[in-house]
Amino acid sequence: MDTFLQIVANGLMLGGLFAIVAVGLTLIFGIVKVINFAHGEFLMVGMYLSFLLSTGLDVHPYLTAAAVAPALFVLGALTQRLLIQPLMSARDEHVQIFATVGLSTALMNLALLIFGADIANTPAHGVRSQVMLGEVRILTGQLWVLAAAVALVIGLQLFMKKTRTGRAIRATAQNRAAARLMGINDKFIYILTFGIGAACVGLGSSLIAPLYPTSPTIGTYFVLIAFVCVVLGGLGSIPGAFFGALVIGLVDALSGFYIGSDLREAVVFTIFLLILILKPSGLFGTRMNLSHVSP
Amino acid sequence: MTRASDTPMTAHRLGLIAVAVLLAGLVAVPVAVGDQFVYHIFITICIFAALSTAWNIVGGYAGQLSLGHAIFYGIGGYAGVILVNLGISPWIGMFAGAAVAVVAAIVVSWPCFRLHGPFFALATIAFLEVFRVLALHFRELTGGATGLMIPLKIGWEWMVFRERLPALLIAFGMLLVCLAVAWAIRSHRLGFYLVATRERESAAKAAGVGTVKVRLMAVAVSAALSAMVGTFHAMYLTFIEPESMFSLQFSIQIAMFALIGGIGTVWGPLLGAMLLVPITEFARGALGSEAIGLHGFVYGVVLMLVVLFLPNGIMGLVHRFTAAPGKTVGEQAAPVAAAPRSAEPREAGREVMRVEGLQKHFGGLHVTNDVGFTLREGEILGVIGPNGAGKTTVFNMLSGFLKPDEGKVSVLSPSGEWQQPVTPGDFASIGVGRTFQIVQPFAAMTVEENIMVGAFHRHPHVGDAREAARETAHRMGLGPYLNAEASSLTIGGLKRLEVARVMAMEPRILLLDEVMAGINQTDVRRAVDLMLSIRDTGVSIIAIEHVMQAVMSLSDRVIVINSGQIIAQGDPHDVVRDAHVIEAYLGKDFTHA
Amino acid sequence: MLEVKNVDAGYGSTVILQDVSLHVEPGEVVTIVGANGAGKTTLLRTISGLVTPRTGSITFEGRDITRLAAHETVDRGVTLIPEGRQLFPDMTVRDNLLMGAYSRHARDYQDDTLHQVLELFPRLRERLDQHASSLSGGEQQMVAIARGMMARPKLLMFDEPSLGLAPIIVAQVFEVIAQVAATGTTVLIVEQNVFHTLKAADRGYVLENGRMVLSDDAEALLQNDHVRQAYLGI
Amino acid sequence: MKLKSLLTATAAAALLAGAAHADVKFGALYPFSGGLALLGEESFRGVEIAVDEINAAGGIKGEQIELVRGDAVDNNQAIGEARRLISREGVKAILGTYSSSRSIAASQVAELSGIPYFELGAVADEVTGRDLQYLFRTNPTAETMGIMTIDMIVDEIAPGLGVAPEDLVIGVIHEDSAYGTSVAGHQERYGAEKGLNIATVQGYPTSTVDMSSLVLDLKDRGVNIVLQTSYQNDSVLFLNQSAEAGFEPDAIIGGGGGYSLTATAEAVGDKMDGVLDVDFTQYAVNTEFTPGLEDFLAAYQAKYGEDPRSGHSLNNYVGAMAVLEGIGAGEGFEPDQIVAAAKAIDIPSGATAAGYGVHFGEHNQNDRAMMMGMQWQDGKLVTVYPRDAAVAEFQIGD
Repeated sequence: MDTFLQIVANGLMLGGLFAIVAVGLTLIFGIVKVINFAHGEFLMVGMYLSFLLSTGLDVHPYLTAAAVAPALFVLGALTQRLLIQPLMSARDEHVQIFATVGLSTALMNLALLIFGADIANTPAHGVRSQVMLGEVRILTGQLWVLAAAVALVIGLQLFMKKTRTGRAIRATAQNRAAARLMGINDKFIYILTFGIGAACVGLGSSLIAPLYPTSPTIGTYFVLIAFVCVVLGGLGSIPGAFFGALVIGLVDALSGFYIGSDLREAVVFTIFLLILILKPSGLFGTRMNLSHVSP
Repeated sequence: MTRASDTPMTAHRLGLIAVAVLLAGLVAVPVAVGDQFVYHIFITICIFAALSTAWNIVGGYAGQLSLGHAIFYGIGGYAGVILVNLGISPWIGMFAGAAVAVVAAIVVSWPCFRLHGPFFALATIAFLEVFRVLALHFRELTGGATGLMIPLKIGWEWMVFRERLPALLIAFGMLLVCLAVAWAIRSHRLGFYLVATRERESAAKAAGVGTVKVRLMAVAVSAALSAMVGTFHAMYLTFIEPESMFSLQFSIQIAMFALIGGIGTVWGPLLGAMLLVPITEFARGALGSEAIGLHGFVYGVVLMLVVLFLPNGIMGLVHRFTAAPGKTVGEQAAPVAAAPRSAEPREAGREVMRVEGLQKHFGGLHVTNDVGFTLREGEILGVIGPNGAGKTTVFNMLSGFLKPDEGKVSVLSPSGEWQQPVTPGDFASIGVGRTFQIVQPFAAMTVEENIMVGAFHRHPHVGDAREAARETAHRMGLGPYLNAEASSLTIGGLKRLEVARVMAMEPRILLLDEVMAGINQTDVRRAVDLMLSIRDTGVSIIAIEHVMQAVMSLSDRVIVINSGQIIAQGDPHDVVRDAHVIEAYLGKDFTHA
Repeated sequence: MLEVKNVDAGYGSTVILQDVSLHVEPGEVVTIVGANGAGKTTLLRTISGLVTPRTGSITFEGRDITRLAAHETVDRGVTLIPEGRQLFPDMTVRDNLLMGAYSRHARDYQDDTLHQVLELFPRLRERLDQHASSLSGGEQQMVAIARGMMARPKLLMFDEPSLGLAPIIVAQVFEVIAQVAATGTTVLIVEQNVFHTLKAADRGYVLENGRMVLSDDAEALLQNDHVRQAYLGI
Repeated sequence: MKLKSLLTATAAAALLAGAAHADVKFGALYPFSGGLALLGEESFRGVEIAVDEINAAGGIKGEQIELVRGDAVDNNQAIGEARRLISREGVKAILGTYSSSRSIAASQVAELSGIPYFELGAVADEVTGRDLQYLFRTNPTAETMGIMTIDMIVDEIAPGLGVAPEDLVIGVIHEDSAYGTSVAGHQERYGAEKGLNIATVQGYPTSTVDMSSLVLDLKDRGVNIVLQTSYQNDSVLFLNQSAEAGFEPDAIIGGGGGYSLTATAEAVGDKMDGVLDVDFTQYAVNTEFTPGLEDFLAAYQAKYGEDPRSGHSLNNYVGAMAVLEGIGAGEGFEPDQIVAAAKAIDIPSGATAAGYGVHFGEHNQNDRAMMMGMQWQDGKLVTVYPRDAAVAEFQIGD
């Protein structure tokens, strides 16, 4: 029983980790309607920035979020402005996918060029210490990630519901043409959304950096899992992505223990496929933004 | 006219000569240079071009962006190697691999057809990951991570050679096969159906295309070809492992060659591979040893630039330079005047369609309430009613696009039995053709090709279908625009194209949804004549119309629908005098006007 | 106030409007009638900046707005209430209305305008916290009009406001339009329901096949033989 | 026709340009780009130092050696580069390859072309298991590694803990590529032969971001000896997550990869202390057993201005030295002469900088190749096994 509880706890913590990556992705995927294959590389870039800042200035990696999140915002906004936007009107939506694949390849290899294939270690500054909940052990760093993910989800929800800009983002996602008629500059909204999505993962990367060694390929694993969480939670739904991530974290941890660690990926992707095929609006799906799925 | 058709012909012939020269070069250059490394590069070009061409059948023609095509390549590779180790020649193994790949392709694709664009791409990636993990897990069969090797048995029988020429010839042969299949599909009915399905699935269904069936055929063919190339490549590599056989990177690369060459074109993937493989090889040689990652960085940047500045690929560029100067399609000629209406009063024909008690709800909305009527042979039935009254919903139920909650639609088959078709395909094959209120041209096809999609319904051969399409086009006044892209027509032209496509199906019952809307008065009169002449050939017509003038002069009978219910039906002149109709349709104040 | 001169416009290589000109004076109610597909909607989309004309010019209050993007046109005081309502389905009625006041010049008066608009549409007050998608067709059209008014437009354009509505609701919609006009807002309506809209308008244009074929006082158009035959079926 | 002759001319020019200076050419086929580039490059440095040393001493058979690099970034590329080296560059033999799958693919090409191929670093059994005529391997294999791990448990760890070897509960975990899978396979097989209790064998993807379930599984099974064959990221994850789950096995034995790298030790801090490792010979070793090691280190320092990043360079250096000197002692540079010369190589154990001797036995595998057992002590990886190469005592138990 203790082991089971520990696995559940591990799964939830892992879910928090996935969530903080997936939340930004669901914004970009759900609102700009672009599959951002470079999202994992955004995480990687953020982690390297955190690493450089926290070792260079000798500060706690969490503090670097103050610089990393804005930096990633700029990266995301530039991606939308220079790479995605020129392709928005392209007849073939495939080209956007290839554009982000190109960006992903370029960023990953740029990191390889600058940092080499070796891992970079962001000093842990105490986030690897443990908290005991009864018999269950949890890392403080992981708790912070989960807490940050919850805060991020709540914060984004409030932003989307209560602010003028947030409403404009939702309006643009729900009906782009009508949004333009309201005086909303849709191009600006897309740039902003892409930026916010990237900034979310920037925040995440500062929290993840002290927990995991950084390498140029760290993003590749996260990005596919994050897509799973996003689809599971219902495209574009921020709380959906969060709960989707928790579910996937649990599935990952449980299948790793009960089925075998070599098959856990297969389990996760099989669940993903079942959701895609049987309920493409996601487990927690809203009705919005399913323009890519025909009835 | 002659010049306009001359130029593309010459360009076409020049293009074919260019392709032939390029293909010959694939064999001639390595033979002339005689260098093993050059052989290797050209074999690699052939393999990638073949895989990319096969991918293009699904990714290009059918428009389903598969990023998991390595599944089929990997299956072919594994089948070949496993069988070779059992002493079976890869020449047999490749067909075994192809068979397994076809099964896998159908299993993978069937559930994914509801998914489009990015979702389909994600699903194929997920399938690929599952395959890779399973290949790692089932070691007894696949050798797990350590992979499988083939014994170095030399000879044609084993596809392993000491000299390079035979391997090149096999790779080249496979490329030719892939190109031939791709070309054959594109220029036959299946290709038209695939492109039509990609462009407008609903219009394709209405034209009697079994959209799921044609897509499955495309996937199956593509998978079989990929698997066969995979078998050969495994023999060429002599060693396979899950990491390289079921690789996402590899899948993306295959798709990318097609993208850069020109997605959906026959020759694009070949051009993409011929350009990119050598560049990649030399770039790797030049940059790879300079600094770790430099080569990959440049590769990624180049990919982004190509996508940004060459979104239609090399073929797009080629077309821009070879295409005949763009014709702007201005005013289209009106349909040729139909034969004068026969003065003889026609006898009311037998019933051909019975509609009984149709009910349809959308959520809480009762959009169709107990709609029932009959249609006779050679009759024109006008359907009027305010916007949003539910006319189009009724049409959708009469053509299989919506399933009624209650009630039934029966159609008299040509052999004289009453049948109840269910799917759009059923309706099409029993002879019910329909147009769409919002025109649904296959934008990437020419006018002629658009009409051919309909004509294939009766004429499976390209030549016959083309003949029938031309004839229909001339009848509809679209003759001069046969080679124009459908997207260049005006609204009026598109409306006519919509009708022409249905007419080419030679339906017995024609459902026309506001075909008069947006065409000018003279044309309305001609269109009325045209419809009457169609009717006089024994075709029954149900027409939703707003142009009252047309409705009055056209219809033998009129049905008025309001709020999902039939509120009046009968002789057109009686119906417009009906008080309910005036109130509902024209507005209460109308009477005082 | 609004001056459209010799405009050609379309989508991709498709030409829809050819050499279209019209003008609207302050305080007028002007209508453009024509069959489905004649190019009426494209004309409104062109004026509002969703479609950029190929040739010709559009000026509003003497300033050129030909190439302005849609959101800039809204800032100048031109608002379009699109065909088929185009509400934001998963947002509440309140949020839909607030989106209407997104443009810079309307933002600061948001609360006042909301108050005024709710005076005009008392039914919406009860519905403020419901999702727009849960309303009936007529109520949705009211929300769409109210949302348009939230932008404090000088020129309010309606695209097929009666589309898909029961006759009794249609009558209500036209009453509302009359009220809007009474507040001094200039109105441009595009309609298929020729009779109703000509009744409500001061002047009218007839658009056929992408070209303006007639222009006259609304009364005169109602009596015009061509109009009566083509659009009223008499 | 024009195009063809132009291409022919270009190719011929390239051929000439390449052939201009060198006296005798050897190919060096390693992954220089892509994910394996770090240790591919490190391996290549060993060969470079060996060639420098031989050239400085007058070359072989009076001729200077020129190394031609080939980039084996993936399997298809490995084949292409092998072909280029053979046909375009006219190399007499190929040295390589670090990665087993690249080695397997490329050596098939060499075999079919009849060019000798010397593997200096790839560990998979299949490299020599195919019985190729022209392929030789100087380095120890996955099997050596597996056997050595088990021997170390039986000879040193069990006695050190004061328990019988069969009472230990052993968990074998490995990354799921060819490297981890084959080492783990040998550990399982040989462990069973020795009567050890192997509780579980589990693979996981290298790129994984979470190993907590695996750790819990090991803990649940009461495992007290963990054998992990891994790269860097997963070594760090396992060590961290074990400590955090309160899983404290009596011994962790790493299989090369991440466990031999200083960066790993830095990443996990003092959790690394006492961790064992079986790998190629590293640098903290009894130099009486590895003559020439100091010279190699000095040469490395001089050429690259840093310390070697792993033992790969050393092992490639030793292999290249043995092979090139062996060829120098032979009849000439024709393939069959090189093969004959290679078969004649006979260097006893304890006579090279890596400690092991060179003698090609069955399947042309160096039957004197061996690995070393090492332990992280005070932040340094020191050799502890076998005893005659050791520079420090085993620290086991309390």
